[in-house]
Amino acid sequence: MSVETVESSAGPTPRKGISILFGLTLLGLLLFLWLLLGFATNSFWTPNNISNLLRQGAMTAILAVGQTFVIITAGIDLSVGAVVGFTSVIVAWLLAAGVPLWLAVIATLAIGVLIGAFHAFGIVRMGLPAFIITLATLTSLRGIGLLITNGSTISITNEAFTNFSRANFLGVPSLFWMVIVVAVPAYIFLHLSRFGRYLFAVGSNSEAARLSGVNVNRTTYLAYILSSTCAAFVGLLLASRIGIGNATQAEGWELQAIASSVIGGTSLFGAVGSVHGPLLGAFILATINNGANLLNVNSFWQRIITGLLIIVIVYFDQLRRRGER
Amino acid sequence: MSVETVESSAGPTPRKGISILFGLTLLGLLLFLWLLLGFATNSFWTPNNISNLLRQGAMTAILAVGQTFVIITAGIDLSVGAVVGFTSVIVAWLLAAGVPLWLAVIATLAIGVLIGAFHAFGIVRMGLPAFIITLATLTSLRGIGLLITNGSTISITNEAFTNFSRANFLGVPSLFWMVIVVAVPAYIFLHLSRFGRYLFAVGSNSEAARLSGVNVNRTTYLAYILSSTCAAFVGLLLASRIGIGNATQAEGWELQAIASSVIGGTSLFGAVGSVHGPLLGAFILATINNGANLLNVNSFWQRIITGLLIIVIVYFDQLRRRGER
Amino acid sequence: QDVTIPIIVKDTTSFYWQIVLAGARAAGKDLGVNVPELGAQSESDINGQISILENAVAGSPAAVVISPTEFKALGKPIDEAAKAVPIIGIDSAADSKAFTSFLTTDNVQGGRIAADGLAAAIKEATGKEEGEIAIITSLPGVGSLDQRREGFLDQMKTKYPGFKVVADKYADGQATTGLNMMTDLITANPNLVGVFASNLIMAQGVGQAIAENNLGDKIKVIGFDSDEKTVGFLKEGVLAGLVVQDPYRMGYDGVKTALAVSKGEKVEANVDTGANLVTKANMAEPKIDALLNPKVN
Amino acid sequence: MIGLQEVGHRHGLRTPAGHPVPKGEPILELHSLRKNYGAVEALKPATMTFLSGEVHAIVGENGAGKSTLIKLLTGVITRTSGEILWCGEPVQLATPNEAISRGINAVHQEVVLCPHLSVAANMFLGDEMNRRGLMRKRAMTDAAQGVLDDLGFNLPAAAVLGSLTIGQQQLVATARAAMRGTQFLIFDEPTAYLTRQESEQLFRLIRRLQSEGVTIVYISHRLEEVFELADRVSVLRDGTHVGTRPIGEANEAELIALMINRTIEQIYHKEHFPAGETLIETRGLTGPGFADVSLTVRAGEIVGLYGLIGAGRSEFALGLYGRHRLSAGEVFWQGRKVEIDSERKAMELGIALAPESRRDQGLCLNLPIGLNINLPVFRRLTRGLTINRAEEAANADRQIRDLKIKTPSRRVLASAMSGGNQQKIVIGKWLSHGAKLFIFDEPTVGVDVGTKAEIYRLFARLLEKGAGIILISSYFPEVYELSDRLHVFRQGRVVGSHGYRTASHEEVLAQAIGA
Ligand SMILES: Nc1ncnc2c1ncn2[C@@H]1O[C@H](COP(=O)(O)OP(=O)(O)OP(=O)(O)O)[C@@H](O)[C@H]1O
Ligand SMILES: Nc1ncnc2c1ncn2[C@@H]1O[C@H](COP(=O)(O)OP(=O)(O)OP(=O)(O)O)[C@@H](O)[C@H]1O
Ligand SMILES: [Mg+2]
Ligand SMILES: [Mg+2]
Repeated sequence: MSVETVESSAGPTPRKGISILFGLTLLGLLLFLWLLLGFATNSFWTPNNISNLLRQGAMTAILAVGQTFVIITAGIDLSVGAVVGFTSVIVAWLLAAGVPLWLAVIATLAIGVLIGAFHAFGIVRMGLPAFIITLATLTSLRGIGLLITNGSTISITNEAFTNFSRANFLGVPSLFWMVIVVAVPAYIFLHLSRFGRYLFAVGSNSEAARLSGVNVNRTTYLAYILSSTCAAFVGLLLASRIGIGNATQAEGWELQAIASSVIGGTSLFGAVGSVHGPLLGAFILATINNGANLLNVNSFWQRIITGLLIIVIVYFDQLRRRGER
Repeated sequence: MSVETVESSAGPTPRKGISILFGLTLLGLLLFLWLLLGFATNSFWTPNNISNLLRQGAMTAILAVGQTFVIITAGIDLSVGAVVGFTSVIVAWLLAAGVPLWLAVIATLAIGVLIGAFHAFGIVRMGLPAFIITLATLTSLRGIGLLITNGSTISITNEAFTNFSRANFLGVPSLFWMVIVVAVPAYIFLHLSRFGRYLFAVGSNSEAARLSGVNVNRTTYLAYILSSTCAAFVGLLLASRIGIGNATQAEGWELQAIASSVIGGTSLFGAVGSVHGPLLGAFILATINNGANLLNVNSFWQRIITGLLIIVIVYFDQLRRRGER
Repeated sequence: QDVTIPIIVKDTTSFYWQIVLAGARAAGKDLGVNVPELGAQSESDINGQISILENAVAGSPAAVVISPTEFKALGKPIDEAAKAVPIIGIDSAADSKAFTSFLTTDNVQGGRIAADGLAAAIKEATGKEEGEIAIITSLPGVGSLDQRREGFLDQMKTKYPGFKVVADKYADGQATTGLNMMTDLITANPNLVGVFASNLIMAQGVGQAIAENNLGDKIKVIGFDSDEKTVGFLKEGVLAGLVVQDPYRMGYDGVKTALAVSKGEKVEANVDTGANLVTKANMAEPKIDALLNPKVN
Repeated sequence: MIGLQEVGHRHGLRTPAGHPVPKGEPILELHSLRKNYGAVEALKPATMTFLSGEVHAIVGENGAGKSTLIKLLTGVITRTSGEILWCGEPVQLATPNEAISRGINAVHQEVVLCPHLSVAANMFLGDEMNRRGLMRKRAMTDAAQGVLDDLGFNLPAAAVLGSLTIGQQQLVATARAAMRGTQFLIFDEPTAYLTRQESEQLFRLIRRLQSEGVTIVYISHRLEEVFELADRVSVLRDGTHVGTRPIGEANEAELIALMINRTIEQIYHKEHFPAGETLIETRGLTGPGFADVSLTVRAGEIVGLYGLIGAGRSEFALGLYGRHRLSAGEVFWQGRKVEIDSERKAMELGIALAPESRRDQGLCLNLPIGLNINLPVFRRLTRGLTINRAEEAANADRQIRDLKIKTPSRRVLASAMSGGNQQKIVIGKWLSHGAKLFIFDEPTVGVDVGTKAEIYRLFARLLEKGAGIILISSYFPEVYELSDRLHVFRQGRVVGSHGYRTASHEEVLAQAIGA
């Protein structure tokens, strides 16, 4: 009901003058930012920087896609940052123990699956709020990761693994390819398969979904497992990128992921969301940071500007949606 | 509708054997923890330690009460931690500039009011999700605070101010008195005045509230202003306790506050909550930390245990509520 | 083990402080003292450290070893605590006269050493003491990091006027953020010749960016503190140098001193445990090697 | 054009024609079925038999246990004890899936669909058409549209469900149940939000399904519908089955007596009062969903608004009440021109609105009944800083008593109430507020005969005290019998105005449809 409320609290209608801006989709806003930065700096449109940008947004983008599945069911997954840090430790540990790379990767992803299943178990069987169970694993996982590394880091010596994140394929950074590897199946899953539809149904009215014969519990499991597995996957990428396993990494990334998702139009009340939205959201955030760095904006101003831009972007996006209806 | 869903996913019924535990209210659980710690350590029940405990839970408790107002309206305030850090800077800055203490305190609280009003403005007028607008101020406020201090800290030389947090009154730490100073009016407001009822009504069904003549916008303003003002108040207490103004303080306290509130039985879907719940929640968290320190639990284990205990406590509380119905 | 001497560090989740704790643990074992290892979970969590100190004192230990996370903020709490037990300070100072003894590294001095190291490395590569340099600080609002930055910038300004600081950045404590900042710095400042990454995590992230772009020859990076990864970078020439303190000794001697104090023995009031610049050239020296490979377990 | 049959068969949803048991034989038997909610006995041991191919009506007071019975049969809730026989076999019916797989489907009293999904998505939810793992969205939309058209429901299959009115949503739920077809189809007050016109369509659908061999259970508070449709009728009272009659042997008075255990002489209680001062007058009022509405309400009279779904009556009421911004026109309150720009303003003038959707607009479902009732009057109940708790309790209890809301306490959550009792809470809320002009939008939806009569008497009491009433209803007999003046809406405009019983049924209906 809250969703309808927000919609119906109509607010002021856009004035004519700046209506072009309102018409911009998120993609438009992103391109607009890029154009702007192209004018403001010489280095923005260099192939090197575009590569950097694509790399910088990649991990948040993948997390945001996973998070979106959960948010669509009207849930939340606060643990993703901790899962990233934790799985970076796991893979580093396995590699250090001499486990072959392929097995280490599979085992790490399997841990992601288990964590997600545990979240869903807490929600479905124990009746805990999603916020609480994922906050609890956030706390505990960081603790376990720190125990494993004894508060330190585990270096990764496997060259094949650490080179991966640096590699390019067809001129595009491999990290960005990983976004595509995640996004395409995610798109098919969410928008084209019936399981995706069930996520929306559960988020919209789980009782109605249940009465229609949708297995609400299974859908919940699916959503949380997908989110944690995406996080575990990002853990692998992070480990590859920074070459260490460290349990305190990726702190606060859960908020980044949620913010990307919400900027991309996902509603925290559930049943509204897409796969491309969070991707755009993540790259908008990455662009803001990249641009601020290129412009050598004082890092304190950078924070201020990021906050303001989030407001502006979401506001324009809201206006556009409202206009469309 | 989400609330009904949560309720109807009945889950397993408690078995007889451990049913005494299930009967415990949160207060019971807290006392139970205290008893346990009394047995496990010699130092827990010393006056000194109890003072410490009361001091340590105080700030989270006040934040949690403020946060609860917002959550009851089905909103969320992610900015509280940042507001604490920011206002600690403001008061330090004002004091350093020679502003008299009483004026600095009032001005700082006024800033809290303004921040809350800005949040409500974003939600009510601009139609932004609460998550986004408060996340944006979180980011920006830290930036502004860092700008003011130039990334460093401002020392507070006013002895009266810094001694306050260490003082006792009637043998009870002044910080804990501040909890009472906040909690009593908060209780009257939320549970005995009509505005409290309006908060619940807005959180339950804002359209129904509106049609019943409740000024939904004003109620939203009220909730967010109260939350930010509580946070500004905590900012004052923190500045007094640590004797400096520093914008990066209180990081992650928003999650602590929300967790306390949820542990205390507040529903993130709105319309369910109390003043005593979050207080108990905050002191349960403080007890866990205090106890772990006294027992000399490794700080990594401490995290793991905190996570598990949150699950256990909320689970028992859920079972009890379910049993009552 | 009746004697209890808790040690309180700034951040238990960092390798540096784990080495301090390892030293303290070893001292505990050698001297037969019970050493609870305490600390906040972030260097910026001042309130958390105050609470931990309060709790530690409530347990009536023989003495407390603490590394105050913020100079001013820990002053009063330490005064308060010193009424009940002797307090030994390690690593950093606090605004209190109640310390019985101090074993510290001068972080400002550490920053100066980093500046000297950076200037030397750049001179070796380019032959000149000039060019564009940058500093990346892991987190704002952390006392020791502020002091390193201050020492570094001051030394650069007074001793090496040829260098121009083109970027003075603060990250959020994440290696990835340091990495991203560094790649963007490289893009935005093609003439960059040197960077000071003032703690372990930033050295890891910045080093990674240098390694990814194979710029070890062109951009000289000085890090602070060491672990396996950064030592590896040093060997590969990705990092030009590391400023290394002696955390193990701080921990060990801290507990040792505290025990002595609790027995009423007289101890030295101030001990400087020192900071050393480690480069590829001197890293094999036994003294340095011991610093780089502390016996953590 | 794809129709109901085709979609059903092709999709494998509808079981092929033919009865699992011969027509007229028991298909579903309940033995001592019982359901307790904590201490509340919603259904006491009930023993009933449904015969294959019949239309079986169930009637009873609010809270008699009708919806509970339906929920038990469709796996929404599980029984406390008792036995259910399906085609002679004992069955659990513990989950919705089990019920669906046996061909048991229901249109629930409260629309239970997903507001964010499209109409087509809702109709196929849980049974999507797939090809190689992917959904056939187009095919589903076309099929859903085909079904809707076949049933004569003028609804777009691609529209988002939440953008439809509740009545339209109810039709979607009906179409969905019919399409999934079945052995056994249950309608829980399906006409509550439908106009007479739509109801006719529904009846045709029911007869059609019956002729195809589907067994139908039909729950309604409108007895004339029961007599029109049913083969047999069962009565529930206080959770107990008190009798079943073949329709030929039943009469209205007897059914009412069975239901409420007393007799009422006359349901439509119409007293005429001399019209007093003009309370409100609108001139050319225009806003979202309505245009150029001019009407007058005087003290002591009921002004009825009739129209089809989406005719704009509710929108007009909301516009008048300050919920929506008006784009043109004037409002005069007691002869004075006023701007009603907020709900609060409307309330202060003395206008009360009991909105049409109790779930979306009327109630805070997860809050106690007492709070809901008192919500408009907390200002009045405040003494100094705090609420006078004694008065708060007294006011809630008074409404609960006066309206005979069936609850153990004012502290029970509104969501635990039966549909009719929820409606009474909405009304109680505005009675305690008191006002000069009451706008009742569909006030008797889901309300049993006994209470209906009471509500009508209550109207009379309000009128007697000098109030005026705007009565919006899609239940034709009600507006027709009670209105001193009757305005017919079509497409947001007033297309006809009549005095008390001055026009014939046919005339009014023709205006509403636009024939
Ligand atoms: N979830 C619940 N918790 C507690 N009591 C409930 C719950 N659901 C229904 N009841 C109670 O069970 C009784 C029967 O309710 P039910 O909904 O079956 O009535 P009904 O005959 O459908 O009435 P109506 O005509 O008003 O819809 C009522 O007293 C109701 O308050
Ligand atoms: N928020 C809105 N925005 C745009 N159109 C709307 C909105 N709400 C309703 N409508 C449309 O306005 C028209 C009038 O709807 P309204 O609910 O007033 O009809 P009604 O006569 O009360 O019918 P019902 O019997 O369904 O209550 C409908 O076509 C509806 O779809
Ligand atoms: Mg019912
Ligand atoms: Mg209507």
